[in-house]
Amino acid sequence: MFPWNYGFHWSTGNVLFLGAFYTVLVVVATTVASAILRARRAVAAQQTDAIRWRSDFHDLPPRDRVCRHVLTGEFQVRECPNAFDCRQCETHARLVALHPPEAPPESGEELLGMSFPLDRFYHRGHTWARLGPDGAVTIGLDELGRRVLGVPDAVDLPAPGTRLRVNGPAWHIHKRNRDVRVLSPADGEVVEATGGIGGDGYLRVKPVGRGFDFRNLLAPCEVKPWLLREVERLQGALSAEGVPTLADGGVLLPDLSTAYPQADWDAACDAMFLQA
Amino acid sequence: MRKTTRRDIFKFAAGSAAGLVFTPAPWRLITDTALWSENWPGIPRPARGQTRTRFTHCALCSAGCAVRARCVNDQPVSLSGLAGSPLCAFGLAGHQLPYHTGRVKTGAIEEALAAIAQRRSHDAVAVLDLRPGRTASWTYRRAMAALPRGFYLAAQSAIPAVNLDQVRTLLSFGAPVLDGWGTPSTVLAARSHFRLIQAEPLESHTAMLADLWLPLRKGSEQALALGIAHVLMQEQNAGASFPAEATAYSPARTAQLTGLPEAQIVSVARELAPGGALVLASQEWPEILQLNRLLGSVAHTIVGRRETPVPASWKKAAPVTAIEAVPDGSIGVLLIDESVCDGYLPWNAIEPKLAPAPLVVTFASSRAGYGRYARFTLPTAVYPEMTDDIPPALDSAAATFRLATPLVAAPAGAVEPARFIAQLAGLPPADALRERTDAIQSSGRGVLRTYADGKSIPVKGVKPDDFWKVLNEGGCWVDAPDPVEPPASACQSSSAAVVAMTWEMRLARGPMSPLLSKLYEESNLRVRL
Amino acid sequence: MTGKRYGMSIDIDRCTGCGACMVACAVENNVPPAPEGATDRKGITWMRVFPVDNGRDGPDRKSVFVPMLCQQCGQDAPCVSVCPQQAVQVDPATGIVGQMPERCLGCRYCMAACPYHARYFNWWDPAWPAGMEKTLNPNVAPRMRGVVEKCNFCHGRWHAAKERAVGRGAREIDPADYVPACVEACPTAAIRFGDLNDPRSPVAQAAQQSGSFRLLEKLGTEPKIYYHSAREWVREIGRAPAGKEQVHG
Amino acid sequence: MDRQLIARGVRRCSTPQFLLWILPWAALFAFGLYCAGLCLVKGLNQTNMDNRFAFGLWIFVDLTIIALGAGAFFTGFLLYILKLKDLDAVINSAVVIGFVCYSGAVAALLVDVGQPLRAWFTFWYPNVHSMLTEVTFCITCYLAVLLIEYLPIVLRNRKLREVPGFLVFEFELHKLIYVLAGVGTFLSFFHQGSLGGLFGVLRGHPFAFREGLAVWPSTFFLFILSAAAVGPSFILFTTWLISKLSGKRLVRPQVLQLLGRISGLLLGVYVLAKTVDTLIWINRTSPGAGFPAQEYFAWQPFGTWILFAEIVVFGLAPALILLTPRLRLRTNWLVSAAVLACLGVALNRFVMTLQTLALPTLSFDRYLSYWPSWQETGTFLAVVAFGVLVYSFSFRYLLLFPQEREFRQEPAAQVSETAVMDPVGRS
Repeated sequence: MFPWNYGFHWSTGNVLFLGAFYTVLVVVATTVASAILRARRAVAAQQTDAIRWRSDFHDLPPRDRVCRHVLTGEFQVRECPNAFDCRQCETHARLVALHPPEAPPESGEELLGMSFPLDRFYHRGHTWARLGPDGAVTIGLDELGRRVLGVPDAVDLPAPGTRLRVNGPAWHIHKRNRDVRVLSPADGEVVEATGGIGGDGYLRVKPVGRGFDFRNLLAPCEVKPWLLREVERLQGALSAEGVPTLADGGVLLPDLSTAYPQADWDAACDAMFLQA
Repeated sequence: MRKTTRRDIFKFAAGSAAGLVFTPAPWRLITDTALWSENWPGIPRPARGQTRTRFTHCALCSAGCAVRARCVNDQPVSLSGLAGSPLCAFGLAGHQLPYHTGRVKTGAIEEALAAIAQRRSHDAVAVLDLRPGRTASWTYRRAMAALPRGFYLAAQSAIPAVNLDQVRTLLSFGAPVLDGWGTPSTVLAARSHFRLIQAEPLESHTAMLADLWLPLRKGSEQALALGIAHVLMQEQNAGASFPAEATAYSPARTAQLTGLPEAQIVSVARELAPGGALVLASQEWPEILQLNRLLGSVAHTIVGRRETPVPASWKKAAPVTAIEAVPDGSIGVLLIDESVCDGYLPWNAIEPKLAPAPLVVTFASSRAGYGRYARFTLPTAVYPEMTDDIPPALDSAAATFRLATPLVAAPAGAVEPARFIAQLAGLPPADALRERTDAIQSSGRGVLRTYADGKSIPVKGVKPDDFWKVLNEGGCWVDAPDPVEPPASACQSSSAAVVAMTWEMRLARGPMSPLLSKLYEESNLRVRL
Repeated sequence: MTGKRYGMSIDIDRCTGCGACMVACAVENNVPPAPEGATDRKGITWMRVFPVDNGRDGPDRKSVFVPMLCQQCGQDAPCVSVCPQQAVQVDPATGIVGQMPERCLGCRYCMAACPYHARYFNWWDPAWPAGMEKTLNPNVAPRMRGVVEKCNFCHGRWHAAKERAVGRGAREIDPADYVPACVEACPTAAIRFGDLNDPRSPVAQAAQQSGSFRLLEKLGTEPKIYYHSAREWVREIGRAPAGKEQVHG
Repeated sequence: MDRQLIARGVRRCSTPQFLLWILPWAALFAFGLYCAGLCLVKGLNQTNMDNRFAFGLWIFVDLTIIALGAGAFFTGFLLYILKLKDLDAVINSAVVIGFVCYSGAVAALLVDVGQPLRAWFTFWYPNVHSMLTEVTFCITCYLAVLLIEYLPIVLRNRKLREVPGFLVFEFELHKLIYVLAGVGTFLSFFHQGSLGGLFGVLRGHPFAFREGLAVWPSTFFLFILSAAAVGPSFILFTTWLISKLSGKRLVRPQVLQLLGRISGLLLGVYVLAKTVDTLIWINRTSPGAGFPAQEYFAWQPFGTWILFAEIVVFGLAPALILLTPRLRLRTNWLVSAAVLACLGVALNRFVMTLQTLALPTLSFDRYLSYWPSWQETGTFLAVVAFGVLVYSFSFRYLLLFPQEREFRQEPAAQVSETAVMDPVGRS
């Protein structure tokens, strides 16, 4: 193995063979080492949450990863290449330029028996963000999300001053032995954690840097097609193993968390909160 | 202080494992395992030391081949023959015989003595000697003569010699001629000038090597002997000396009985006819002796041999009694010397001769032989621990005297059968071997051969002490040629001469070097019976 | 470099199958006795005598004994190139195919490679009956379990002869001084030993003799063991086997 | 109770049911470990191998499972290097199978050698001319690569990925996985080949000896080809089997058909090459060494039927089935052909190892038979049980078939769409 070992000759065979062996060793070691180094760097740069979301997103079923422009019918098939962060998406920018968002439909607030006020932007992980007059943003859970979770057993809110990032975890809700992480719709710093009591938002967030950018969130006109699809997904997740009825008379139950077996409900949470 | 969590323990373990790789410990351990595997525990390290060459004679059979022993620190580590006198496989591993796992190491010597003392006054005492013709045999005979009712039984009847130089055609009825019979050097030297015909049902080693193999039917050996006699009588008109029954064995009938072709029986008979024939067999069949007589072998290829001189005072010895001659149920005490073994008597021949509740004492190094029937098995030394002389080989026409001297010490507690029996009979304590060599020396006959320098010197000029010394250092006394032709009567029981122990018989009877397992278990050279 | 090429000639016509060579070999090379459960397929017999017949029955049956040992193939012996850790090597000075048990891993690839089945594996821990270890030859180290071993033309004897030659101040070993144990033990002198490169040596002459043959010559392994028989059918054993037998074993 | 460990979106049987499944395998594994321990402590006398049958069941098993495990390298190669994205559905399973096969083989090899403590000698004093050296180097390197490839799959476990370090490392490693796939392909190529070379170079056994290219006999290339051919077949078969055992849909049928097509294509090429090789061997190589080839098949029970079985029944037949699009569409045909192909490679390895050793080379040799001892069989069963256990745990706690989660929703969505949705939105 080494020139000083017994039986080593500087023959072609030896050199070729051991050369190949050492090359393999070096390549494998370099690969692993660079993965470790990059991982350390990523952890140091606090990219863990972003990576977790990317990893989650990668693990989502393809039908859950569709581009928002498929929902509106602009594409037949398209998978989101940016993990639901449209801020960098050129395609999105082009499409928005081509078809400027329509005015919100009048009946927008009541959809499928649920309240979806259009004074805010919705995130595909069932949160919303509403810009307040003071320039801070209120973040909350939408009605569908609330119905899926019911009344939380506990809520794990970030301390004021915590930095939130788009698609990073905003807060955690504990229910039925399960920890549901809720994705943040916006970048910012937590000012106040209201905890959803009273129904109007969980967090208040102030902008960091250049201010808020809501391009990644659904415009009011996209809410209805999105929501229709979401209910369909929810339906699929819940009745996969043969529990047929979703709702009484076609209307969503106010609290799904108590109406279904754990596995079904788990699947519903996964589908709604984009957890892989 | 922070509480130690499970996570900390994991971290510590992982860190230690990773850190350990950078210490010399694992690499040192790896190297050590290699060293350890080289000095695998339990592997003996051969002792080193002063190497010496010693000479002796192999006492495993009566061929008594000369042995050159390579000794390290007085422990023989290998044996070899001398130029022109090779050793057989048994002999080559002889120095390992003392370490046979089946060896008897202890025996109730005092109890045996007491038991014999109790019985000898009113019971007949017999000694069975498995290698007659030794000095020890003389001691037994003298001891039995000293007792009121003593018998000396020999496993073989008086042994004539075979003169292989004269043999031109050798017909063997299953005798292992090329497989342990005779002295290897003598047989192999003579092999080039005799034709070997082996009549044997199975393809033994000798049959494989014979010039002609007659695969006759099992149990038809006597029929073939008679059939050959029939042909000889018809063709030579010499039927007078042969029993009338041979006339009934026409070639056709013999062929039918033996399964051999008629023409082959005739041609074998014709091959034997011209003289220089010798017929051997694996059992004492009377037909064999008769066939030898018919062929004129007696006093030609089967010859009488002078006896090695014995002190005159020994002549008052018990005669050799055939087992058949002993009255049934008479032997109360049977002493068997199994320390060396050339032939044996089947137990069913001995049993009827024993008195009720007999006392059987055997001197042996293993329980494989008569030990099964004996009340006492007393341990003996084995070759090469023992001091014993070896009777002349059956293929030696001249008398010889050779000693097997110990190369290693006998274990404590080993009994010398001759000394034991001499004491029992109240013979005066004396070194019988020394007495005998003095007798040989004083006869002035023959020459003394020394192997170390390859010289032969006439005995006449040698002083008794030197004679004794040389014999103890591996020398050999060889008798001068007998000026008088021995009477034909000396060869009466000639067929006994040809009964030889096969390897398999030896294996069944006593310990062999553990290494011979190579031949029996680890190769298909020999099939263990 | 003297460039010797030690070889052997074995006269099958002279072999009596006495087994002395096998025993002498085992004594010389400290091969342990067969352990409990050993068979002729698991034993260690560097030298092994095979009874071989002409395949017929009755009076036409002929048999001979064929001593088999490592055939000491030429430079590229089948076992040398297969050993993964250079535990088998041909000594260029003697032509002897050497096996280093202390480097052997026990993978047995060399055994699979050897067409002569002349290699043996230590299936058991070597064990001698109590006391018998005193009779071991001090010139040869006993091997451990789990390694392969084979005939090396009594390398211990070669070493001793070399030492004696050096002691004498001689450059070369006296041919009479270096003789493997089996050669020495053979009662009929059927086995002879010597330098094949020396045209005067009896072995080199025997190799040229008519009736001389080697086993499986067509494989191109260049064995240095020459067999001899005057009989045609015996010489046939050097050829490849013919598949006429039934399964046994 | 172990629900937290099971991947989201898939369903697994209850813990007691799983334990019930594991228990017999664990018992078998424990028994096998005892057998292997006997062989290690008491020595190889515990086996029925002997000086003539120097290799036995273990080498045959090693060669076979390594050929079957070739699916790992070959799928990786197709997916990451040739970018056959469809195979993403089975790559995790392929890696686990590869890992199981290789680690099992290495473990068996370590029991098989007489002095396992000296295993590192091969690395320290390598004889580069030996095929076994090539095997040892490649097998250990590739096992390390497989371990590294297996690592991300483990780290993706629901519980483990909660640890940020694991998550990030897995993410970064996965980005570089194509490098490992490339190295793995290189190593496997030489490893499968050198396993073939192992017997192909045995000049002393003309039954196995083959001429070849440079230092590699033709078996070197045939082994690569056959391993690449049956690797996908084995993955196809195992996927189908696990699907049957677990009662779950794991991959889309198109994936299995793709695997079948790849397998069939390569098997076809292999059968052709094997036929040419056999003809050369019968007519030139073997007679050239003094061994007329027909003599090999005169020793019963291995007559010419074994050659026919190897090439036609277990080679040509599955190749044709897998290459026929109509038959490929039928699961029964597809799976049967895959099984035939796997059996074919096992037969080939059997012929190369055991038949080679059984055949006599000297005219006075006997034709030998060999039957493994219970200790040998036990050790082999330990390898099997080890594989089943590792795979079972992996299947339960790791996501081996990403498509499985989709099937959970797909059929249900189709059924319930109209029934429940309509009244809600439009009313």
